[in-house]
Amino acid sequence: MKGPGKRRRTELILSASSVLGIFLIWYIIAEMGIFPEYFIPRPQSVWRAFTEIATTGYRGGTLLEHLGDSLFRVITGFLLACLVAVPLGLLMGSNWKVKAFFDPLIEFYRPLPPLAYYTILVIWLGIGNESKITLLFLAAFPPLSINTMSAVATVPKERIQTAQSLGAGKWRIFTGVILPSCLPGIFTGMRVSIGFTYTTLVSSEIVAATSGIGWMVLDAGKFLRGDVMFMGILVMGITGILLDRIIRIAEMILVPWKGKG
Amino acid sequence: MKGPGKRRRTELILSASSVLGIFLIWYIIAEMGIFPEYFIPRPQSVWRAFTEIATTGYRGGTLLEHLGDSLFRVITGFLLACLVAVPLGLLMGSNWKVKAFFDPLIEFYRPLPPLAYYTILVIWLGIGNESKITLLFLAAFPPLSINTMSAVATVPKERIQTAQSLGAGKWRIFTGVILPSCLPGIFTGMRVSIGFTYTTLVSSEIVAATSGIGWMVLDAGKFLRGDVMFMGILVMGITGILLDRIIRIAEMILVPWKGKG
Amino acid sequence: MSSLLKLSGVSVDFQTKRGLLTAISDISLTVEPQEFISIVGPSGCGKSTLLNVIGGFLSAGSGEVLYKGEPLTGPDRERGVVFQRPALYPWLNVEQNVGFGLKTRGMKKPERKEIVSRNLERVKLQDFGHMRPYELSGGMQQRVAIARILANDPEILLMDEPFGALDVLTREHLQDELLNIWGETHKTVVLITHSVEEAIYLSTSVYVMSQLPGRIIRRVDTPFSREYADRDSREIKSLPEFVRLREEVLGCIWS
Amino acid sequence: MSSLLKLSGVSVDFQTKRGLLTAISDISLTVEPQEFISIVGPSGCGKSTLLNVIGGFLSAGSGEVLYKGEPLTGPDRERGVVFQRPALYPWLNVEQNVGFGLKTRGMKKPERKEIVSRNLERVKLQDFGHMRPYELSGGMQQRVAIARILANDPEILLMDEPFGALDVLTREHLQDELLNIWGETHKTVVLITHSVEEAIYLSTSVYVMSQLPGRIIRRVDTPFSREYADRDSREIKSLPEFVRLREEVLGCIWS
Amino acid sequence: KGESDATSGMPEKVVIGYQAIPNGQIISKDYNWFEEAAGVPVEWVQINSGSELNTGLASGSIDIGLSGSSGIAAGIANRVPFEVIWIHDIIGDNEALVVKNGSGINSVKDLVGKKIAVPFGATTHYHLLAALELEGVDPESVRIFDMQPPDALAAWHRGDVDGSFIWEPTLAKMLEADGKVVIFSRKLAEAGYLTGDITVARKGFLEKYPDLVVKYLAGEMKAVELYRNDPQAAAAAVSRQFDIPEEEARRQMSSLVLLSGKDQLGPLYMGTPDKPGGLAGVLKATADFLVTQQTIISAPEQDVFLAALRPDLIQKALEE
Ligand SMILES: Nc1ncnc2c1ncn2[C@@H]1O[C@H](COP(=O)(O)OP(=O)(O)OP(=O)(O)O)[C@@H](O)[C@H]1O
Ligand SMILES: Nc1ncnc2c1ncn2[C@@H]1O[C@H](COP(=O)(O)OP(=O)(O)OP(=O)(O)O)[C@@H](O)[C@H]1O
Ligand SMILES: [Mg+2]
Ligand SMILES: [Mg+2]
Repeated sequence: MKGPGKRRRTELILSASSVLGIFLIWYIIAEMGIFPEYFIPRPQSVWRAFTEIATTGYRGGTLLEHLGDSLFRVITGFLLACLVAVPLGLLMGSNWKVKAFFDPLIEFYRPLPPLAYYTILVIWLGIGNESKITLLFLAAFPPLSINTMSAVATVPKERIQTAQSLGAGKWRIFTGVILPSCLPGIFTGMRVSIGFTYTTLVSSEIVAATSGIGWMVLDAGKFLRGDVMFMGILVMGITGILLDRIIRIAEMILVPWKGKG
Repeated sequence: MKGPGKRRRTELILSASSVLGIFLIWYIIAEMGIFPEYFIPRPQSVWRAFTEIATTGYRGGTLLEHLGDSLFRVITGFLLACLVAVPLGLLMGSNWKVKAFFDPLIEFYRPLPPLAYYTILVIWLGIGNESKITLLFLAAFPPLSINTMSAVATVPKERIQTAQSLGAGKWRIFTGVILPSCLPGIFTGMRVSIGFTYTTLVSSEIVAATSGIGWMVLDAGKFLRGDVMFMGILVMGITGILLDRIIRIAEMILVPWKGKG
Repeated sequence: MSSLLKLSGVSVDFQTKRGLLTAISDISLTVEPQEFISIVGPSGCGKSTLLNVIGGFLSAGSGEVLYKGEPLTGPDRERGVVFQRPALYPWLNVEQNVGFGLKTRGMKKPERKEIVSRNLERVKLQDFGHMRPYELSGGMQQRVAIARILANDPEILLMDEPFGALDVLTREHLQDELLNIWGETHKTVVLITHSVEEAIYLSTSVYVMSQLPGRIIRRVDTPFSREYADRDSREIKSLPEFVRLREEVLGCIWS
Repeated sequence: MSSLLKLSGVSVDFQTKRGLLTAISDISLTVEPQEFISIVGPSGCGKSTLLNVIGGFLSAGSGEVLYKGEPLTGPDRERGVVFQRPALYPWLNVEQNVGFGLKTRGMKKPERKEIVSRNLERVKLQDFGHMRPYELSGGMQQRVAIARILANDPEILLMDEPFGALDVLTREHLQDELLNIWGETHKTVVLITHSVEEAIYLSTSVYVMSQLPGRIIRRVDTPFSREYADRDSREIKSLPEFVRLREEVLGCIWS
Repeated sequence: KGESDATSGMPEKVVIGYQAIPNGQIISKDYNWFEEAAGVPVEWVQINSGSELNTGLASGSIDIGLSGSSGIAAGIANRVPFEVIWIHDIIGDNEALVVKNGSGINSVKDLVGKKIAVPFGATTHYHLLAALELEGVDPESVRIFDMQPPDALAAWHRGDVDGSFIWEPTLAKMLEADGKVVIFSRKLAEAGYLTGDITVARKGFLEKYPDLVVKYLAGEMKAVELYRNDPQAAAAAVSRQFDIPEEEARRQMSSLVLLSGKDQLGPLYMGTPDKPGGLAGVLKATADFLVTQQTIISAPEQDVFLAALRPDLIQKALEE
């Protein structure tokens, strides 16, 4: 086996080569000019759009402001969903009555497209951040609750039985045994969920937004500003990776026993 | 403990009561008339829309035809994603080199909203079912690959070591040990994924569709046909539940050891 | 005073693909307070199943289980269990695992620490308090599970082959520790073991179970733990009476 | 002919929160073909770690491991392992678990069936072939793991307390089965056990390990398995020479 | 939301919905005319379609907003609580049916069997169907696809569609890419199928704060004046708002027809309260048409449309 340093280097090389590969393909296609620039803009144009929007802004907000607005919506929706979906998932997993009650509701709304029911949210909550965050909350919810529920089903029953015979009550078993046992599954759910939430961002910024990175991409599409669109997409991809990385790091710190327990 | 029959009955009662509760709330809100009928139509109107569209159709197709078109897209996209994402997830989970190469790509596109990159798909694949199914494939992919990858990380290492000392080669360990060990995680991923795919259906039917249940909902939305929208949403929700149920049943049959291994 | 634990006609069936499998059948036994009973029997005869019934984890298919005269409804802290496979919590280190029950009861940290370290010393793991369960050897994990239940100080100790993965030396040490605790705190113990010698040395009566479906085929009362509590174990094990009882139990198993 | 297995100066360290923990230190030993060696030592002294090194699952931090004169690179089917915790596959029933290795080699069904049922009989589980691992008792699972490795017919058997969860009767039966197989097929065996009696009865030499960090502190050669292979086990165990060797090993452990 | 603060008789803020269309509203927005006149905070939100506007109005979260005439007709038919206060622009040459040069289409009649992309529900959708009706072509015989402009353009480049009834800037891009115009919207407007962008105010808002609406209209009128007298400055304003080059803004604006307040009171459009103009009829016709398309359930009588028009507000704004 090689040392960890060497492995780290190989990893970086491989990751970089896959990213560079895609970049190269993009560059070649753009340079060949098969498609008009507003569909496949050249990397240089995208870079120019980036520096321009980062400094002078796009329609009333700099890139950082747009990104900030969007991240605020995504993170708020996601965290609220974690606060509700994880406990509910644990409860549904450990109590079949709770499950019988909530399962049909979650299962019903889960496959519904945000675009289809967004109108109803807007009617109730208006066009402000409330309806946007609610939409993101609803998007973040199901992967969390399903992964959590499935995780509960795989808790070895001896762990719970041991706790019972040590005198732990329901609450203590819930927080002290079931919750930590499910952490690996919960983190998987969080990773799936944050990505999903982010993809819903554009839908949430379709209606009556004048800021946000998703809105910027959509709006640029209307004006056939391919460079801005690509730039926005790149920024979304990169920030998405960062959010995911944060969750992975949290998992490594909080669940060191993953795969060992 | 109660008998399984009694439990089954209580479950049904609870599920029914939650569904009926929501229905009742809907009914009351609709009857109170706080919101105009095109936003919150009354159950009767929705039922009328249902019978009408089921028989005479909506703009050139009956309900069943629309639903059939959509299900074909969703299921094809989902199955293709399973075929690719599950093996790739297993590979990425068991080989860090494969992971280093593919991870950045998946992580990058994962948070991207379909609406943002759909135009690019249309340029490459045209306006037919190809681009729609590709979009659904891309939506179905990440929950599958992430859940599968996480599942690999939790395979007890003794299982793999035992297989090695029994003379199993890489391939046999892959298919005979890692794959079955990951089945519970894969099924969780499938459940999350099918829901996600379904929510993307509407986005995929935004472009150049003149059939499909998602298109129907969107189109009805444009013209304030709240009754048709609600009906479409209900149909999507119910078919979504059915698809999910199929996966759950498959899981029960294929992974009887869940939570026992 | 009524019996602490009373099983009458208890049977347990498991549903398998090829129909019902009767694991234990018509088991009746009574455990009085401060008794130390051992259960021996062939592999797969239903010992763990029986322990699960007594622990309250499994409800008997037929028959009755009374604890202090009341029907048993579920597990509680009066009956502490050591399972055949130590179920430690990987997110807690060894000390926290041992202190789990105490913390549940809201015991303050200094007191808890005291009890935890006393029990870790008992199982000779005082130097490993900060390690995680998955960093321990099989035998060490088993010892943590024993320390955990001892720290919790239940009325009955239910132990499923607690010393199975231990070397002779550690095993003898823990046997003597268990005897001391039993003698000092007047606990009741139900021990499943494969070592007939251990059973006779430790308990007040030994129950021998039959092949599947498990029934109790013999009960042998043994005096050593009561009478010779403070003598040297090797000496006791070579007493003629000890050898005779061992042969009796073994004979019963072999027959 | 070179040694089958040769360890020289092998050490293994584990990274823990509070620094390195040396599990085994400077272990050198040689195993010749058809030897049957046993390793005994206190709980947590590094026996399983040593077995993992021999199995190829863990690379030695320092020192050299040669198998048939070549440096060991990883696990393979020549060295079959029974782990301390039976790692059975829950998606396979007992028969399929036992047949796993054979199927891997592409053996046809009738032949495989034959070998599987012979080995299930060996561990007395012929009636449980259709059950799933999670429907078995702890001892039964251990026996399935033994049958699985026997069915696979490796050159060296590496066994980590394989009989730990078994009752006396089953244990003696399996000991004799193992001796028979060893005698007939000229295999090499490395056995970790807590029973000194078992070690002396079965092996050609017994290695005694020290407390953590584990070193080999004594090697005792024992003649019984070679010389008395077809005699009655109880008789052998009461031979004065047997008792003397047992006391020697025990003395070494106790010191 | 925009509701009152009873003591001062002024709302906390006014929410105005605008669309990404270069017109007077954008100029007025750029110059902050309404903000200055109103004296309350103004929030501008971008909306993308008539249905979005209708939703925003119904939920009370938009006070004033604009949409294409199809969306307005559907809104009135569905009794969304709003009233028409201003005609933003009449669609002239900024929307057109374009087809590929090689497609063999030279007139609307040639569309039979061809593939045409159009955003459903938009004014161009209405115009496409109207054009077919005018020429007596069965809409069933044309393959019509629902596509937003960028996707329509993508399909155009691939050759997946033969033509599209579309607006700027996509229209220009299609023309550049080997396209030609078959018919401009202006032609259809002349034939009686008028389309335009129409501003409406939420009923609740209008009843409470008619003065604010009048002030808003004053800004719109100023914008039309600027557009007529100083196109350079108007284009600069639009270019600032949309981050597009000034020439591009000018080009797009040149094809619009902006109406002054006086024009709107004429017989072709709103008319006056005593002498109603043609707009109510146009909206009624649009709604009737949508009914035939199965997109709305029914269209009310003409007086309902008439009742939804408020030329009196324009008169008031003109007086001030
Ligand atoms: N993954 C690990 N990380 C850190 N320490 C470990 C790890 N695995 C084992 N150890 C330590 O190495 C030492 C030896 O462990 P090992 O499992 O080899 O003991 P053993 O001799 O097999 O004991 P037993 O008879 O109880 O099974 C122990 O002190 C244990 O704590
Ligand atoms: N969940 C289950 N489903 C089906 N059968 C089971 C299940 N659990 C146990 N059994 C069966 O019940 C019988 C008794 O099992 P049990 O675990 O009580 O044995 P045991 O006496 O503890 O054996 P050991 O000494 O090997 O631990 C076994 O034959 C086993 O196959
Ligand atoms: Mg057992
Ligand atoms: Mg070990």
